[in-house]
Amino acid sequence: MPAAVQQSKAAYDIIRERFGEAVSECDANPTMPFFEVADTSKWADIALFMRDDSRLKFNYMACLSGVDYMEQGQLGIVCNLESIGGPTHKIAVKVKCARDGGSIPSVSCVWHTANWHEREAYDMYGMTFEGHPDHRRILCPEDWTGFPLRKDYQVQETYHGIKVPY
Amino acid sequence: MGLLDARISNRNVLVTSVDNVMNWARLSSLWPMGFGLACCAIEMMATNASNYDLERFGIFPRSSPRQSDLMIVAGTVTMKMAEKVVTLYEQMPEPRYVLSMGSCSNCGGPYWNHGYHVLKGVDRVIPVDVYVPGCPPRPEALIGGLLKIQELVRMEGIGVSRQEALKKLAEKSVDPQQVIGQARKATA
Amino acid sequence: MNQLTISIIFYVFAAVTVLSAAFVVFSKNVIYSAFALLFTFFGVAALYVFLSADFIAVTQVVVYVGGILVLLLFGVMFTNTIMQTELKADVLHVVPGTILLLLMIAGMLYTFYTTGDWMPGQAQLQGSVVQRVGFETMSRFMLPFEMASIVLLVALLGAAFLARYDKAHKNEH
Amino acid sequence: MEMFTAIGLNHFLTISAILFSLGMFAVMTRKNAIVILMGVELILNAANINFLTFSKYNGGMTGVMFSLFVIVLAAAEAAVALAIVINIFKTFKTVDVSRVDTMKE
Amino acid sequence: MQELGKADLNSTRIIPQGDNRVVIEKDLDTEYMVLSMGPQHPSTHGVLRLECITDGEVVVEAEPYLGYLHRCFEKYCEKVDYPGIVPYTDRMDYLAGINNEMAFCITVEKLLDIEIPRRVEFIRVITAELNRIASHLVAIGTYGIDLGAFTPFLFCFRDREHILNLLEWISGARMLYNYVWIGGLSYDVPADFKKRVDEFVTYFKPKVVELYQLLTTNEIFVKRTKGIGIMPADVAINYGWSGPMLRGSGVDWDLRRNDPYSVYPELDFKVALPDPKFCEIGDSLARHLVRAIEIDESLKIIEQCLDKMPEVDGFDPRAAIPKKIRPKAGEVYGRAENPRGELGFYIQSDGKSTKPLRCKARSSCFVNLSAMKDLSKGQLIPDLVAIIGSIDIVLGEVDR
Amino acid sequence: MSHASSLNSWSDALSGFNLGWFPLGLVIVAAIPLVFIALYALTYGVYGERKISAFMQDRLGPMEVGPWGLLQTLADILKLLQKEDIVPNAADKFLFVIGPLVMFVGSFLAFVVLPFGPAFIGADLNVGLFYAVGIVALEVVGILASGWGSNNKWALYGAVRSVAQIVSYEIPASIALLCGAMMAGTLSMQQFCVAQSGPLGLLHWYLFSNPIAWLPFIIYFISSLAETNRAPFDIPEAESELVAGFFTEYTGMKFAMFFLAEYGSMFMVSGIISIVFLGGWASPLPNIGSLALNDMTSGPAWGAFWIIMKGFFFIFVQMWLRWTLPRLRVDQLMYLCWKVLTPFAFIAFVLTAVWEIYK
Amino acid sequence: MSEYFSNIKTGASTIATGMAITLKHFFNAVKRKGDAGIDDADYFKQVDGLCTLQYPREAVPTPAIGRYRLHMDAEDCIGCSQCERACPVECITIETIKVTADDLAACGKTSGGQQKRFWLPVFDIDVAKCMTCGICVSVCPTDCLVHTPVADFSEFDVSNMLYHFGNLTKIEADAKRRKLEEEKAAKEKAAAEAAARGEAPARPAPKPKPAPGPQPDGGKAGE
Repeated sequence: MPAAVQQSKAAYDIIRERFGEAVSECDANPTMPFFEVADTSKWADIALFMRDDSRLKFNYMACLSGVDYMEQGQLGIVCNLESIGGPTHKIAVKVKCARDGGSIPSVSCVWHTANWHEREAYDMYGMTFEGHPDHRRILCPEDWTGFPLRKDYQVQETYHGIKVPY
Repeated sequence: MGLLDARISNRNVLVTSVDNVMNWARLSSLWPMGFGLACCAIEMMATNASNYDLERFGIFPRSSPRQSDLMIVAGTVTMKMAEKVVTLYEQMPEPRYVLSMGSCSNCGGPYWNHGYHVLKGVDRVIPVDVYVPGCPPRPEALIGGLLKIQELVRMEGIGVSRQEALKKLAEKSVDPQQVIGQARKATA
Repeated sequence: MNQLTISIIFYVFAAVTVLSAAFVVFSKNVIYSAFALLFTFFGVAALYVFLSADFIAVTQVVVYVGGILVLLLFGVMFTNTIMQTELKADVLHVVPGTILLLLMIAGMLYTFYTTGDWMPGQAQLQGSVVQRVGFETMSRFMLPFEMASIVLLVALLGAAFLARYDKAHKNEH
Repeated sequence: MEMFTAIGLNHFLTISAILFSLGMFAVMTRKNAIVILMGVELILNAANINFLTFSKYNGGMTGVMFSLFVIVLAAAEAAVALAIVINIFKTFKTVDVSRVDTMKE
Repeated sequence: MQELGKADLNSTRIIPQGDNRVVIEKDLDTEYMVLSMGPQHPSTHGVLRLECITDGEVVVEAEPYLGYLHRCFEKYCEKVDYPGIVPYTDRMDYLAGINNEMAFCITVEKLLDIEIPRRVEFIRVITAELNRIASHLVAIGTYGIDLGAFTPFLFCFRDREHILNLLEWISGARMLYNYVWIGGLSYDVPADFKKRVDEFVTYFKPKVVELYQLLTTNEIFVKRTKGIGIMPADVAINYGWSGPMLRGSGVDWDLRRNDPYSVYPELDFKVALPDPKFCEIGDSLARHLVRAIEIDESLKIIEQCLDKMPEVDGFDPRAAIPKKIRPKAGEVYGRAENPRGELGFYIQSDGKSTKPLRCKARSSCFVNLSAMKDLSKGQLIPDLVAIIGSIDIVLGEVDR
Repeated sequence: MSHASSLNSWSDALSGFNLGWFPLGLVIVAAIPLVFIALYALTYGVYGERKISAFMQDRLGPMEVGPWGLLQTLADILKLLQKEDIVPNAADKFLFVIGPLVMFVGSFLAFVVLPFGPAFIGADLNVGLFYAVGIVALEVVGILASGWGSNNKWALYGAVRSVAQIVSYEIPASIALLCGAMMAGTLSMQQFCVAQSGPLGLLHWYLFSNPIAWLPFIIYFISSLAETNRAPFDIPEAESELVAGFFTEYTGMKFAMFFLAEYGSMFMVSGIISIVFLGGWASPLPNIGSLALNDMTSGPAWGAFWIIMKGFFFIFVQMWLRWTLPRLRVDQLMYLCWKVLTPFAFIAFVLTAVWEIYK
Repeated sequence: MSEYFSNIKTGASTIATGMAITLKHFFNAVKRKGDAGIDDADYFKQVDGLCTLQYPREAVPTPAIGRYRLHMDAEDCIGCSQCERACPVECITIETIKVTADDLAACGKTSGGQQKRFWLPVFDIDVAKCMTCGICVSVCPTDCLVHTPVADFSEFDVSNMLYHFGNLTKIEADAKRRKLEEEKAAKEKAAAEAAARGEAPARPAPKPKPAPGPQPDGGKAGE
C-alpha cells in the first residue's frame, strides 16, 4: 500500500472512530482512496469535523463532483478533500441520495468553495442541497428544462424560440 | 425608350462614382465591436495586436455597439448568450455586417452534436455575411474574412441590395477545390 | 462693422436671452429649464459685450455657465430619481402670475421710457475694461473686494457643511 | 427705424425688465426650489444688465465693479442655496416648496 | 453541531477593511443603482455578467452570473472516447492548452498506470511552461488594458506570438494544440527546437524587464492595485483558491512542488510568493506580482529542461500510447498546476467502455471567481475592474 | 494696453466686408481658424494619433487606405456620415441631440482667440486668455446634456465623472495660467506672443527666461490633460470601466462630433500652453551675430508654422503619455487635483509674484 | 509629509521610465522584423522594431505540419472509415460501396501500391465543424487525409464548407451499388446452390481475375 493511501486510511480511521457506522468502509484503492457517508444527514457534521479536527484539518476542498448512479437509482457527490498547511493526507468522500427528489446537506458554510460546486451539481443533476444559501442554477439559464448530465437526459427542442438540436 | 432613360435607369456615371467613394469609405473604416466570446476572441485579439495589426485596414475595435459597423462573433454562442447577441446586433446602426469567426459560431463546431447548451450556428439568430472557418481561425484567416467583407461592401451601392452583391461575388468566386489542389501541389 | 450689423447681432442675442429665459420659467421639465438657462447666460454675456464690459462677460461665462449652471444641474440630478426623465414641476397660480408678469413689464417699461433724465451722458465707456477693473479693484474697491473674498470663503464652508449635514448630524449622536 | 437700429440705453433696460419680470414670475409661481433658484439667477442677471448699462452710458466704473461683485455673490448664493435645497430634499424627500411647511421634521 | 458550523462560518467570513475600502454611507438620499456589467463588457474578459448594485461609484454588491460560455464539456466527456476528449480540454482554458492536456493526460495515465518515456516528460514540461508564460502574458496584458494601459498589452501579445509560433512549429496548431496525448505526444520536436527555445529565452528576458518597467513598477499601476481586493490566506483556502491567487495571499502552495508530477521534482525552481515590500499580501498587486515572478521561474525551468532533456535517436513519441485506451474500473482525481491554479479531473471509469462514465473538470477559475462577491463589497467601480482583472478568469474554464 | 481695439487690423479690415447687409467678412474671420483647425483635427490629429500609437507599440498603424493610410481619417468621417443616426427610444431626444452640438461649439469657440501668427487671429480680445479658459465651461454642459440625455447608466457615470473632473481641474489650470499672465502683464493672447518674441529666440520664452515658469508649465500641462479627458485622466470614457463613457449611445455623425471636439480641444490646450509659456508664434531661433536667424524665421507664415509645430509637439506628448500610462482612479484623480496640483499652483503663483517684483 | 513628496518623486520617475521605453520603441520604428518563419535560423535576429506583417502582401510561412484545412486525396483512400470513427466531432461522413470483383482494376491502387476495395460515393468533410484536432489524420493508414497549412478560406455561405471528396457521381454510385447487389445476389445464389450441394458454405470468394470492365472516370468525378 503506497504511503499516500496509508495516510488516507489513517485519516479515515479518525473519522470512523468519531462517527462509527455513519460512514462506510474505506476503499483504499491507489488512485483515489475514498469512503462513503452512509447516513447522509450526518454529512454536514462530518464535514465540519473533518475541517476543524486538529489531526485532520481538511481545510481545502479540491473538488466536488456530482455523479449519476443510474443503475442504483441514486445521485451522489464526490468530494476531494485535503489540507493546505496541515497534514499531507488526501481523501475523497462520497455522499449519495435518491435519484428523484433526493437531497444532501449543504456544506457551503464549511467550505465556501462548495457553494458554487453544489449549485453546479444541482444544475447538472437536480439533487437539492439542504441549507444552501443560494440554491439556483448556475451554468444553464434559470428556465432551462431538465438536468443535462443525468444519463437519461433528453435535450429540449427549443429554447426561447431557438432550435436547440443541430 | 430613349438613350437618356436607359442611362438613368442603369445607374449613371455620377451615381456610380459616388457609390464608389461611399463604399470605399465604408470598407476602409470597418469598426468591429470587440465582442469576444471564447477561444476565437484570443485570436481576434492577436489579430488586433502588433503582429497582424488590423488597424492597417482601418479596422479598430470599439466597445460600444452604437459605434461599430461590424460584429465579429468570435467564439461559441450559447443559448444563454444568444439573446444578448441579438440585442447587441440590434443596437448596431445600419449598415451593419456580421462576421462569424470560428467553427462554433459557424455551425456549433465541435459542439454541434451533444452540446445541449450551444447555439448551432449564430446564423440561426442573426444574419451572417461571412463565415471564417477554423478552430480557432488563424489571424490570417480572420484578415481574409475581413477582406471578404470589404469585397462585399464594394459590391453594394445605391439600389444594390446585399443579396445582389452576394450573387455578383459568387459569380466571381473561385472553386475551393481548385485552390486546395493548388495549395496541395505547392506544399507537396 | 456698420451699425446695422451690430444691431442685428444685438437683436439676435436679445431674442436668445429673452426666449430662453421664458423657456426657463415656463418649461415644465426642470432639466430643460436648466439647459435653457445656459442660453440665457450666454445671451446675457453677449449683451455685456455690447456694454463694453468684456471682462464681466467672460466672468459671466466662467462663473454662471461653468459654476452655477453645473451646480444647478447637479442639484436637479441629485434631487430627482436617477434615470428618470420625467422631471415635471407644476406651475402654480399661472393666471395671476402672468398678469403680474405683464403688469410688471409694463410698469417698468413705462418708467424707463418716460424718464428721460438718465439718457446718455457725455463720457461713454469705450473699449475694454480689463485694465480699469484691475485698477479699481486694487484701489477704490479694495475693501469690497476683500469682503467678497471673505463672503466666498464663508459660503464655501457653509455649503460644504450644509451638504455634509448627515455626517455632522451623525457625529452629534 | 432709428429707434431699432441705434442700440441705446432703453434697449438694454427693456431686456433687463423682461428678464427681471420672468425671474419674479418663476420665484412667485413655481414650486420647485431649484426653479426658484433659477428665477433668482435671472433677477440677478437683469440687475447686472442695468448696472452695466448705466455704467456704460455714464462712463463710470462703479457699475462695472458692482456687477462683478454681484456675480461673486451670485456664486456664493447659488452654492449655499443648493446646499439648502439638497438638505430640504434629504429631510422632506421633495424639493416642492409648498410641501415644506414644518420647521423640523 | 450545525449551529457551530454557522458560527464558524461567520468567523471565517472576515474580509478585512483595507484602507481603500469605502465605508458605505449615504450622503445623499440617492437610490441604489443596479448596473449590469456584461456579458458584453470590455473588462469582464469574455462573457461574465456582473450585476452590481451601486451607490454612486461604490459597489454595494456584485453578483456574478456565469454560464454564458457553458459548452457542455462534461457531457462531451461521456460521449467521446479518451483521446477525443483531449482536444476538448484544450478549449476549456484556451490560453493554456498544453497545461490542460497535460492535466487530463496525467490523470488518465494514473488510471491506466502506464510509464511515460523520459523525453516525453521533458518535452511536456517545456511546452507546458512555455504555455504558462504565454498565458501569464495575456493575463498581465489584459490587466494592463483593464487599468487603461494599452501598450503593455500589445508588447505582451508580441512576445506571446513567438511562443505560439514555437508551439505551432512542434504541434501544428497555434492555440489549441492537441499535442499531449495520453501516453505520449503527437509529434516529436523538430531538430532545431532546443536551439530556438534557447534563443527565445535570451530574447525574452530583456523584454520581461521592459514590461515590468512599463507596467508593474509604474506608480499609477501600483496605486490602482495596491491594497485592492485583499484576501487573507485562511479565507482564500476556504474558498478553494489555488495557483497564483492562493500564492498571492501568501500561502506557499504549488502543485508542482506539493503534489509533484512529471519531472518537476528534478527541477530547481522556487514557488512564487509576493514580496510584502512591494505590495500588501493578498491584494491585487500581489497576485499580479506572483504571475510576474512565475514567468521568471518558468524561464528557469525551461532552461533546466533544455539541459536535461535526453536526446534519443529515432524517438517515437507515440510508442507508449496504448492501442485502445480502456482503463480498468475505478475512480481517479488527478490534477496539475495550471497558470490559473489547480486544474483537476475526476474521472470515473467502468472498465468496459472507451469513454469515461463521468468526468468532472475542477476548474481553477470557477473556484477563484466564486470569491468575487466577497471581494467586491464596498469597492469602487474602477477597483471592481482591477479585481476582476487580477483574478484572471478565462470564461471557457469557468463555464466549461 | 495702448491699442485697446478688440480686433486687430487684419481681421478688422476683413470684418468690414459686407455682402449687402450680411456681415460676410465677420463670418469669414470667425470661420477661418475653425475650418483650419477642423481640417487639421480631422486628418492629421487622428491619423497622427494612430500612427504614433502604432509606432510605440511596434506595429504599423493605418497602411492600406491611401498611401501609408493617409486617407484613413477621411474614410472614417465619410463612413460616419453614412451611418444610421440612432436616437434611442429611452433617450431624452432634445438633450441627446443638443449635447454633441454644445460640446462641439464649446470646444471650437476658444479658437477665436488663438493667434496663428502675428496677423492671423480671429479676435484679439483683451481678455483672450480668460476667455479661452472660461469657454471650456460650455463643454461641461454639453457633456452633462449628452450623458443625461442618453438615459444610459454608463453614459451618466461618464458624464458626472467628466464634469467633476473638468470643473476641478479648471482651478489649478487657471492659477497656473495666471502665473503666465503675471509674467506678461496682459490677458491678450497676441500680447503674450509679442512679449516673448525677440532677437534671442527661445531665450525670450517664459519657460526659459523665468526660473519659476517650469512649475506652472507642468501644472497647466497636467491639468490640461485632465480637462480634455486625455489619458491618464480619461476616466470619463474609460473603456474598460464605462464602455465608452458619455458617448456610449451615440452613432454616426454625432459620435464624430465628440471625436472632433476631443481633438479640437487637444489642439486648443496645446495652443494655449505654447502661447503662454513657449512664445506662441515666436521663432525659437536666435540671431547669432550677423546670422539673423530669428528675423529670417519670423513673419506671418513662419508664425503660423511655429505655433502649429509647437501645438504638434504638445499633442505628440499628450499621445505619448496616453499610450504609456495606465488610468488613474476617480478618487486618485481628485487627490492629484486638490492635494497636489492646487497647492503647487498656489506656490507657483506666489513665487512668480515675488519674481516679478524683485527681478 | 515626506511620504507625500516621495510619492510624487516615485510617480514622476516611474512615469519617466515608462515614457523613455515608449519613446525608444517610437524611434525603433524604422526597423522591421522580416517574415522569417520559425524554422528559419534568423527568426530571432531582429529583436527591436516593428513586428507587423502585412498579411495579404507578406506572410510568415506556416509550418509543414500546420493543421488547418482538411484535404482528402480520393486516389489514395481505401475506404477504411477509421477517420470517421476517430473524429470526436463527427464531421466526416463516409459511405462506401464494396468493389465488385470485376471492377477492382478500375478502382485502382493507392500511390503506396495497395489495392483499393471500396468505391467512395460519399466522403464529406464538414470543415465548418472541424476543430482541427488532427486525430483523423493520425489514424489514416494511407496518409490520404491531411491537414493542409492553408488557413484562409472564408466563405459567404456556410454550406460551401461542406467538402465533397467522394469520387463517384450519384448515378455512378447507383450503378455500382446495383452491380454489387447483383454480384451479392449471384454469390448468395451460388452459395445457396453450394449449400444445397452440401459443400462448406463460408469459403471466401476466389480472387477475381482482372477483367477489362467498363471504364468509369471515377477519379475525377467527385466534386
